[in-house]
Amino acid sequence: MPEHRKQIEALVFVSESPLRVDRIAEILEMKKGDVRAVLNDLQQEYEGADRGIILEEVAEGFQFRTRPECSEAIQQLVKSRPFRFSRAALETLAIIAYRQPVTRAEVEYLRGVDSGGVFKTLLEKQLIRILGKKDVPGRPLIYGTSKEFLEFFGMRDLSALPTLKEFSDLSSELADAGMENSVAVSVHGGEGEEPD
Amino acid sequence: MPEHRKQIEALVFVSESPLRVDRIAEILEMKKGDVRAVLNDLQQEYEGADRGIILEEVAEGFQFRTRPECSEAIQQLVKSRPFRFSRAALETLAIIAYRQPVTRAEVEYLRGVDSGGVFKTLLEKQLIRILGKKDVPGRPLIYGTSKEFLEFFGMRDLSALPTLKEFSDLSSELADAGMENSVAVSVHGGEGEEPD
Amino acid sequence: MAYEIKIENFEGPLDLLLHLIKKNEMDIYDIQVAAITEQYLAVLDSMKSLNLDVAGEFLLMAATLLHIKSKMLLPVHDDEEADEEEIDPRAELVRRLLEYQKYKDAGETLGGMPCLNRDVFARKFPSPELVVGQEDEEMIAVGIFELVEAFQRLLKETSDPYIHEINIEKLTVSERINSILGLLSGRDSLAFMEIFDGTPDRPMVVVSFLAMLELVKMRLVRLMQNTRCGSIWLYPAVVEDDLAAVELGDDTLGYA
Repeated sequence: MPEHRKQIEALVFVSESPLRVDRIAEILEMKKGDVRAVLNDLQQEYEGADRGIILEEVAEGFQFRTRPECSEAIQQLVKSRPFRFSRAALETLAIIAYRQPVTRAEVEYLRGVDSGGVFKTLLEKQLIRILGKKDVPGRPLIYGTSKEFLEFFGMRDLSALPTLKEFSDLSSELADAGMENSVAVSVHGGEGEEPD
Repeated sequence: MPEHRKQIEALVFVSESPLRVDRIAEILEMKKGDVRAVLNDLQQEYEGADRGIILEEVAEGFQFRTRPECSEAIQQLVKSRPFRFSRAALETLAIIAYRQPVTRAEVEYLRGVDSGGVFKTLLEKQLIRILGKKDVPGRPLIYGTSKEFLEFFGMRDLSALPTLKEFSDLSSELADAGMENSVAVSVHGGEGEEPD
Repeated sequence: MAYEIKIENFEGPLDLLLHLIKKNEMDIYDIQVAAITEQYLAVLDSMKSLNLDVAGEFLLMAATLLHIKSKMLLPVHDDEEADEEEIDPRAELVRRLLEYQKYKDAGETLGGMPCLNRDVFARKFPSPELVVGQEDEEMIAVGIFELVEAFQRLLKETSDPYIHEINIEKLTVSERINSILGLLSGRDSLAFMEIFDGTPDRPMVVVSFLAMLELVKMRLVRLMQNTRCGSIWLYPAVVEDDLAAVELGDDTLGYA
């Protein structure tokens, strides 16, 4: 029975880059030859069965990959991936949420960078919408958040957005009441009065 | 022979977060029931064999994860110190999980202590989230657990929370902090002698 | 029997009280308030003697205990019985203690569950199969908290308040155009942030930005970005004399 089979499989699985035999041997305090034997065994097992993943040996070590015939499905997955926020998108959305109705120039003024691309993405994702045109020279478009924005963040309406003050109140307490500190050393006296 | 078995395995494997049955069904143009059947089948196969990885249903999706008995080896590989919970954090998290949607004041009343710092940390770790504001005077923020919470504790959904024990008397099994050293890191070394 | 109590091991007054009641093997529904109060206060005293700050919550509970104790000492008047059933002054405290115990237990159960990145691990990096055509910008999961945090961070970084001021006449776009051209002369490229000395104020950034756009319009510079929201680079569009043309990638912005 090969030793540490499970551990070796798990190690290769969680490793972001191909995992070298000697690294595994070091961690599990095994002989390199034994590690390689287990890996070859695993490799055959994955190869033989009708699996979607295979264990591959590349120049730098061992790595799990998906089988080539699954690539089409994976491409579909990439395409249908839910929208994930970049920091820029989050920043822009935050400004629009709090400052609406707002023009793009105003957002860019606050962010200090061109935000055209981000606006486009947010519009495409329907998180923001054009509210109209501002009555100033140039008649720039003004933007606000959409119904989808509320849904995305699970808010009933915009008033559910915490004010900055509420947020600061929460933040300021971190300074003296960290997670690792026990409560006995914190000096806050506030006790909730709300019965349930 | 189940259809698209390989593809389903590959899709779950490459996904960064737990993959939902309906997304797989959409990508492969299959019925949700059929997808689930394949997944359950795969799940059993991984579970039964002497494998280092298992297929788990978490946060309303499927994800490959390593087996708990491999954790020691992996910790050596990734070298990241895992996030450690203080008792305060666990208590707070439990209250939020079972009583959501809940306000901070409600949690503090139950715990008997100010919990602002713990809330902030839990928010930063994305284990809890702001759900909105309560419709009572003062409109306090209300909180609930997040998808990350489910992922973190490996639960499919909130119904997978362990049943809350109702106590009609004092429990003798509960670890008693005063005698047995607790999870919480004590900041001060002080100790009290109790007169009898 | 005297043994140590580490006050900081208690999550709060309810936790401490639970411990004292259990230790004394009292019936939760028949707490001997006088005895418990005495022990509770003794623990608090020992904290003070060690110069530990006693949290407000602990003091508040002490007051509550003393209040209950005094109520229990009051003689029961016969005439009060008729109106309502005598409410045990301890009832609310007992209810809170039992409720607290319930969540303390639940917290311990949670803590004992296998958790991600401690007991079990998933692949938390994008598979190589997935990264085709992905922007290499950091992607983040967001909720309301992250949204507010982003806004607050932004406001902190912005030195002056969000007010349009009109006192920027001194700072003209044409002046900025000239100074940018000056900086760019003899160089292959210039980062947008390089055109400032130190930390620029808002009007300065805006005027510089306008100047930059003007330069693009005049086809004197080209702008490039590595990532969509990465830093902006300025390249001379017309290279002086016989210097080789600057290599421009496909990701040149559509400005030029």
